[in-house]
Amino acid sequence: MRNVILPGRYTLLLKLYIARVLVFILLISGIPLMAISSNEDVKAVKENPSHNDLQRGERFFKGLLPKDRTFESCVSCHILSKPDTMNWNPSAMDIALKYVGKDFADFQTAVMQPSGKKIEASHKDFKIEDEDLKKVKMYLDELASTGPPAAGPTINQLANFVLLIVLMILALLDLIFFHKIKYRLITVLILMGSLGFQVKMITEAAIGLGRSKDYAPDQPIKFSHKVHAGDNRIDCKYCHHTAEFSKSAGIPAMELCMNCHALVREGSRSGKFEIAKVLEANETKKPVVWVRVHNLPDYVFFSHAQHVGIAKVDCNKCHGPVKEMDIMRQHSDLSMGWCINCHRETKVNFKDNAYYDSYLKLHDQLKSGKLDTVRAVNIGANDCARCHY
Amino acid sequence: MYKTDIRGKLIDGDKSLTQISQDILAPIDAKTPTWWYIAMAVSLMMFAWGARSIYVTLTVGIGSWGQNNTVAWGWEIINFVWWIGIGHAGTAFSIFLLILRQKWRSSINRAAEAMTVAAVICAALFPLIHMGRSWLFFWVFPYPNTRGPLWVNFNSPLFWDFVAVSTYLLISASFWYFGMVPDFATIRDTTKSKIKRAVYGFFAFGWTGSSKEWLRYEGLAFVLGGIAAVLVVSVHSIVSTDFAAGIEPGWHSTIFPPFFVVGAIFSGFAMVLTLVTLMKKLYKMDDFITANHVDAVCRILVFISLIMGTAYITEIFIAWYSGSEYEVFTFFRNRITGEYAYQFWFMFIFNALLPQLFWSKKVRHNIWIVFAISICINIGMWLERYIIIVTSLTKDFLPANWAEYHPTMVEIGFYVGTIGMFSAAVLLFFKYIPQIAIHEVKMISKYNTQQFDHLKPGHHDYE
Amino acid sequence: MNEKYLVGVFDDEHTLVDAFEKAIEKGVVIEEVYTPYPIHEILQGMKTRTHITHAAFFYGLLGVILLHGGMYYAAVLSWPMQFGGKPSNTFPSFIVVAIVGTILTITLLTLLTFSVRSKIYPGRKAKIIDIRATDDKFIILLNQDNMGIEKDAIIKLFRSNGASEVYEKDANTTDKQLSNEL
Amino acid sequence: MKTYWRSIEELNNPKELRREEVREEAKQKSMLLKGDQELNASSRRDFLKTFGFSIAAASIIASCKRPVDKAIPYLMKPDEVTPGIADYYSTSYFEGNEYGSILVKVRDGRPIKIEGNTISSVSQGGTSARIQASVLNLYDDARYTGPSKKGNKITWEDADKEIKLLLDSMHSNRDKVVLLTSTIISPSTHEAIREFVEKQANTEWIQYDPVSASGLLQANQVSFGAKIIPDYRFEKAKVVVSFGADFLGTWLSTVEYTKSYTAGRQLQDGRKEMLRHYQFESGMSLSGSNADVRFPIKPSEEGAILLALYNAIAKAKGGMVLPGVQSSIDISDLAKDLLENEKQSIVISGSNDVNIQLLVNGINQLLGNYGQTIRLENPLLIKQGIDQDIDRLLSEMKSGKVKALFVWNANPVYDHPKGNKFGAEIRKLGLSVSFSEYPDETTAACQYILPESNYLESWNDFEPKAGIFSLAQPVIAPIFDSRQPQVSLLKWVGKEINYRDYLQNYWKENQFHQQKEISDFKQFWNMKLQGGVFETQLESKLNYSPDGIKQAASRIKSAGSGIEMALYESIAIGNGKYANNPWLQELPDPVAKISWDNFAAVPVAYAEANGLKNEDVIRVNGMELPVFVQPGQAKDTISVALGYGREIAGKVGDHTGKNLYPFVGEEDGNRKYFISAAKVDKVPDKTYNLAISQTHYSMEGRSIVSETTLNEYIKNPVSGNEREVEDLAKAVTLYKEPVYNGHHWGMAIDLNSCTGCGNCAIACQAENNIQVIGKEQVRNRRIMHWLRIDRYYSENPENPKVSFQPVMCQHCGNAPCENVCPVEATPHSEEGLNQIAYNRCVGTKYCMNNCPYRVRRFNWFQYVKNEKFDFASNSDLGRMVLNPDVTVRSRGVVEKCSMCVQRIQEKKQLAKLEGRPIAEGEIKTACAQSCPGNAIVFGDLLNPESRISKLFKDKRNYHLLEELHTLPSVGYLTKVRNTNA
Repeated sequence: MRNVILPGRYTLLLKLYIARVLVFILLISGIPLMAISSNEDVKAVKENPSHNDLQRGERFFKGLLPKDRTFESCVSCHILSKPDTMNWNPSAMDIALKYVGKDFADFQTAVMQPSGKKIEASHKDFKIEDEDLKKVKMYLDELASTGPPAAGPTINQLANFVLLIVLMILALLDLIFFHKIKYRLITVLILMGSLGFQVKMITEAAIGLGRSKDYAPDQPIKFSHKVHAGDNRIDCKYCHHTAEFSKSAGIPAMELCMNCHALVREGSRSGKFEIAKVLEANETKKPVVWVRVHNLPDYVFFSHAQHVGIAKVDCNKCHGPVKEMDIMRQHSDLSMGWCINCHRETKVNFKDNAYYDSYLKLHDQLKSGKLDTVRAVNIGANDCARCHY
Repeated sequence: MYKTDIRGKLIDGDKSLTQISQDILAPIDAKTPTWWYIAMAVSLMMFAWGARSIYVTLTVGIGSWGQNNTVAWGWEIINFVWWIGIGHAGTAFSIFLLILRQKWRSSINRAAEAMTVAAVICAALFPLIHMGRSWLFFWVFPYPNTRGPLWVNFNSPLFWDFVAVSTYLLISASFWYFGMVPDFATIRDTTKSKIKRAVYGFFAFGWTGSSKEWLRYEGLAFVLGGIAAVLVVSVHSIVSTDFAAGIEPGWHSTIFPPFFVVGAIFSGFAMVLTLVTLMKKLYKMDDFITANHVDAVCRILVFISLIMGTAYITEIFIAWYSGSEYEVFTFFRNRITGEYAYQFWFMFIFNALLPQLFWSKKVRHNIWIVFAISICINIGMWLERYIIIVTSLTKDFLPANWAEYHPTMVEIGFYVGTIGMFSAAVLLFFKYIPQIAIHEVKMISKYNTQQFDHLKPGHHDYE
Repeated sequence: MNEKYLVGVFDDEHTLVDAFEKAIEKGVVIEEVYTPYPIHEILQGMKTRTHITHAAFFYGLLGVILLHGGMYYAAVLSWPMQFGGKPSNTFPSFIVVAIVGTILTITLLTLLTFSVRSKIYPGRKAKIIDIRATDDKFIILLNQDNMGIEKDAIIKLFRSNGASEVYEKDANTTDKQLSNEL
Repeated sequence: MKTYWRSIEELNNPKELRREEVREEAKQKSMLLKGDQELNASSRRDFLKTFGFSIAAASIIASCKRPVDKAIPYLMKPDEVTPGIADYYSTSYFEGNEYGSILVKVRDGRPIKIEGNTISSVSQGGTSARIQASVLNLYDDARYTGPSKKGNKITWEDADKEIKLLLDSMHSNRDKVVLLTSTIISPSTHEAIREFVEKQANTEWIQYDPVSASGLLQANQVSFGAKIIPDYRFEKAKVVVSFGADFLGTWLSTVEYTKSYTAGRQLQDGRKEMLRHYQFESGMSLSGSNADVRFPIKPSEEGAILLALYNAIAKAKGGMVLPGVQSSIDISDLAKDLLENEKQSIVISGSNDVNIQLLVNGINQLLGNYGQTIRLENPLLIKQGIDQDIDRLLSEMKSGKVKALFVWNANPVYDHPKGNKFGAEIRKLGLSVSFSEYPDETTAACQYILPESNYLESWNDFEPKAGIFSLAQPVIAPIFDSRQPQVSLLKWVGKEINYRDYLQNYWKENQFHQQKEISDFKQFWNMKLQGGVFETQLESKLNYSPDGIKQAASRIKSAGSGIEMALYESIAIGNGKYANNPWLQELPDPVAKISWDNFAAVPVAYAEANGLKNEDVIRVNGMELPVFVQPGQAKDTISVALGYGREIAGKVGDHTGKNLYPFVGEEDGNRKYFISAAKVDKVPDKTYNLAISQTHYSMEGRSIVSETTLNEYIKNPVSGNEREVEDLAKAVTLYKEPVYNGHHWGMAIDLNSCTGCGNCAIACQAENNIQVIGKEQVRNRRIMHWLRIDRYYSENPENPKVSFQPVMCQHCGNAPCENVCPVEATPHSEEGLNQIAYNRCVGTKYCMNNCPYRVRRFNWFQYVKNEKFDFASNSDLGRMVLNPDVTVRSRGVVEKCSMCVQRIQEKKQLAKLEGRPIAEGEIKTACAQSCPGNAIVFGDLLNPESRISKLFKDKRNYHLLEELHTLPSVGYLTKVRNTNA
């Protein structure tokens, strides 16, 4: 993956620029370039085991071997592809990555003499020869360096778009030259319909640009907000404890996790595997690198303190039903209009906060009844420089 | 009714209707002359330089131009206003002369309108590219969006400009196009080439020349003519507010809207003259574009030139009379005298004095002098915009900010590119589109034959 | 539909107008007249009238109301902002945009109206009666099913008034296919 | 459930992607952070941990979507760090002979901004441009990443071992070892060096200042028996006479002097008196441009004038008149003025000539200034180098006497007049060690480079004035593999100690006992560390003795003939140590308004006579220099700045300007900063581009900087400001004036207090992520500084009056710029701010044209992450200095002063959280906070009690271009000159 480059703004800008140019092109010429995929193979770093070994390992993993197997196949729990829903078992890739640097004995112990209720229960019937397990390890090591198999091809917007263009051209040709279709209304309808559909696609793509509502990336640890905030009723601000007084709500430090996980070492569903990552991070002093779910552009300054600490906005209002989310996802679209319209409606706690004492004119208007309530917009919440500076 | 005995013949050569069609369509059917290819190649080369300049601008940034913190506008706005001014001629020609029932316009208005469309497209490129982030140009348009919605600033002259220029482009293009529809039908019906018949047939939109069509066509012309007349005045008035609504000394002036409109028509007519003399000479359209036509345009130019001179003097007078030290400085120490005196006086001579030569009939009838003066006026009008933009911006209120402005090769290339684009468009027009409105000429040809068919060609005396 | 037409071809405007006026006088029902340029006598003589100018006026009215309403909504109701110490309802500024915008509305809608009413639009195939009508001939077209008076009288009338040709034509025959030179 | 992916890579290969990203990040970090020991230590400002919740936007090509952002939490969150909230730590700055007690703003572990420490009696909350810009030095790409030997990497252990071995052998051979440093004012470092010098046989410690106060120190040795620099108290003076000393710009403790000078001159709150300032100088210095009476003189005339002044005063006082050369200037008025203000005057000289300084001492003694305006209790210590020492070192090296040289914070190869010889001699040495943080001309000659930590990474203490101490603490763990030199020195003589402990022990034994209030050392230490300073009152036992003055007078030479070239330190670059700091390089010289170069300032008359104009080239004694025609340049003089022409400084500083150090002369063993009888000729047909950011000198008779004299002002407070009154009376408007509900932010600038030093411009640059654009673009008049200082000349071009005026966005109530933006990118806020939403701007630039103040700036290019603009923001390290609270602007958008709206928002939020109104003075813009002249006041105009409201009611208050009725929120207070008239 040569393409991974340094973090920073320039690439972002470049990409936004490219994206905008694309939308611009889309808008004026109707030529879609929605998704161009490139799938580069990652060169395996270590020496290659023989193809045969790998194949055998893969077959074992996928349950094709041994033929007289009485137990579940590995892949039935440790799935290879990206799941659509929370799969509590560590994925094949997860395991591969964990054991890629470790020797076979560790792996064997983990598979054959596992510790932890859940894994013990599911692995108890395992009967695998050492030789075969070695092949499985080889396969997994290979997997770690090549990545999971590519997902099947997706019909993307591009195809639809091109199809519509072809349709439109045909309709136009017919309308002007061939007149094969008897009723002109049909061709006109086809034209209008295709055009309308394309406009809709472009508009949606344009609006969706930079938006990521329902974005729910895979996290390095299968951390479930449902388990923590929902089932165990941990207060949001226990972990995100700076929300009330800092701009950032804060992602809890790994040591905070240890407050509970020093004792809780095994999950009812995930077993030990996921929690072990927390422990490992603490031991190795390598913090977990989470994928950010809620991203605002660099030119937007949002302060949790203002909203949570001062305005006392409920977390759910923006983040949605976090207590029901196994996989954290972006609930609101975080568009500017979404902010602005909330500011237009939200009432300000004007009387109780002595800060607002200096707003003499508004107090007068309140007294004289000119204004029934002071809303955020009245005190300039929709000024540009509230968020953009 | 047009009095041929007083005003001279509208077209020469006592042509039959078929002859008119044939003569006007000759360039379309005839073999393309070599000079055309040479001219086209030169134009395309210029255009390529312009395209490269635009590429550089878009990839490197506006920094590739010569502007700075003090002089934030330069050649791009000068050229924009210049092109828009030229783009005024077509509509002004068609509309004003239509309203004034000047039948002689028929020979020229097609060319003028074509020039308008090309010039406005050239003009529109400048404000588009000069934006720091051109790719976001659509933000200028008030469309519902997910930002609140966030609309646009209706107070901004640039928004007015955006509306005015895009409207003007749309209207002048459609005005021009619908004027050509009957002529395309004529080509369709007279050509021998199958391809041409199919292509021009498509562009003729199924025109047959039936009375129903002509009836509505006349109605449409009436409506479009009526409102486009307003547009001619409004567009350059709005362009002038780009300056008049600013507070810069030398900009903030109520004289600007009429001054700009007149100036635009002036430069436009000069460009028409340039073009028409070329048409006359290159395509031997002397029968349609007679000395009379040139004569008439020259007379109009004399008149407008007087207005221009008056406007210049008025501006200077008002600057003195206002007592504003900034205005006085700009006009007296930065235009009449000072660093930009050369440009100012060249502008004054080219625009206010040189056209006065047209008082002389000899000059009016010498096509080469007419051509030269028309070019001078084009240069003079460019200098006028230069004077307005550069002198005001370089030395405004706080002397600490005074800065110089010099264009870079990128800007020059961009300008040359638009000239190339314009001339390429004009060449295409010469080659593929009837240069003169055939049906209109046919209509006026009757004034030559109907009442005065006893006159033999060549026997007729002018005036 | 296979209609038969009678076509009168004239060489110039005067003869056409003469014949046209005389034919109308005699009660001839004229289907259509094709000319290379508009001739006012004919346009008046044919009974069709157009209201395209009235339509344009209403389009203008619509434009003014929509534009002012839109701008008022955007600048005052939807999101009032302060610019340069001016009130958010800057009516004079709205006028500028409204004028130009109205002109645009009128133009586009009038063009559309013209296009729809005259059936002049891209891709339309011309129904050509006589191909010379767009060049130098003036054509009067009569529908033989409904001509008002006898065919022979009409032919005579045309001939006597300077028609260079009179012929019959089937509606489904293609252009330039002269039929029955009379 | 629907899952979304953001990139093809993530879809296909999320784990690998993540691993790649993590790997990439780790690589980045390890590049920044060599040595894992720092990771394990739980020191609170640990880099990796404080790197903490920063967003590493690991971005992926080939996707329309935005890149996947990463969030890395703290492993163990330090208690005092809250992501998103800045911490301030007090520390001290002392480099290049400039001292400041400072607070460092640390945001998420990165020091990003420097503020003055208000409790220091020396810098009093003020900073200078160089102090402001010093934070960028921390993130200099040129810094050494670790120790090296002859260009090859070496570990600290090996280096220590090898050097120790060599030192031991030298010790036994009693070979001479020299430690060459710049002036060191750290008491604990003195102690460390003392230990080193004691234990290592035959070791000499030489302090060396490239621009020295050697003459002054020696003169005071004669007059007072101690090599001291007295403590000047300008606020107590009524008359200040300076002979070539640019005490507001570069001479000694400038921030302190600016503070006290402006305190003595400000006329707010009805004050009716101000000090009068006379300046004798050749070039137009910052002090000279602020002077009420300025005498352009040749540098060689100084002695004669001083002698005449001495004699005039002595005569009036009935003292002895000294024989000597005659003065060309009549100083009787000045003498009279001084005599009228006995004990309330200060006479200073910037000369390095002992005789001249002795005369100055004599005059001050005659006037009774000692003990009054010039105090000896807490003498200034920031320059201690004696020029003879370094010259002796050179000759000793030549003779082979010196066997080893340790260079610390000194760069004699560049800034010694015989630098090349120095370099050659160093190369011959058996052992040469440089402790330099950055590569320079001297490190190139040294064998070992053992980089010291940046001052923001180090423990230290300072004693800028005797008895006035301050502490320095690291605000970030060392970014590179660096070590404080004190630790090295101690280590080599067998003392392994962490410098923090050493420092603490030292303070426990010394400073702790100098106070009685706190009995617990821990408490004392924490308090002083938090506050940053520890100040004690000393008593002076020094007495003036008139020894040598007679001899001095006889040694004064008469003025030389021919053209003299004066050499000076420029405001921005100083002695050249900071040549690689792009902020400083781009800061226009306050007077000449030239950045990125030094130049030959020639007098107007000379230029006319010789057909010279700006950017021509002249040859002065063989060196080609670009010409700048400087009004006020004394006849027959040329001034050129030192500190330029670095050969090895880094990508920014290399080869900017010319190195003038080789021209520095010598007289009586001391450096002489001018050359007599310079041979000047014009280089025909050659020009040199100068980045001049203001080309027009005159106000053209417009009322831009309102001015009056003190006498006029006392008679009529409105004087000089009549235009404002008239305009206000005439003002008519269509619209009602804007109404504000909660706040109306405003700013008042007292032109009487503004010295034009340029600190505000750099403070603004640091706070608001303003980009450096380079010489060519500055020359194209595209400088990005949101706050510029306009400089105008009036009256006689040979000796003009100078007016400075800081201009930033005026935040007009009727802002012309707002109207013309088509896309609503710049509307007016409810709090009176003229806003600009960068992300909405499409870049039509109309607002720039329509701003009569021309304060809007355009991003003509992409200035960040662009190879073509390789200054501060092209590397990851350089971008660390960016303020995360301010957007980095992209190409094609307009930007301008926001009145530090991020600070306003921060404090408003704090007030709301605490449920209280905003306190007066709580919000300070970057420019106002660090202004050494207290010239800028920011506040809420709706609060009638606020300082700003009072200043807006001051009769001197006016608005720039009032007649345009733009209703600015920025007010200016008339400049008052205290001329004799």
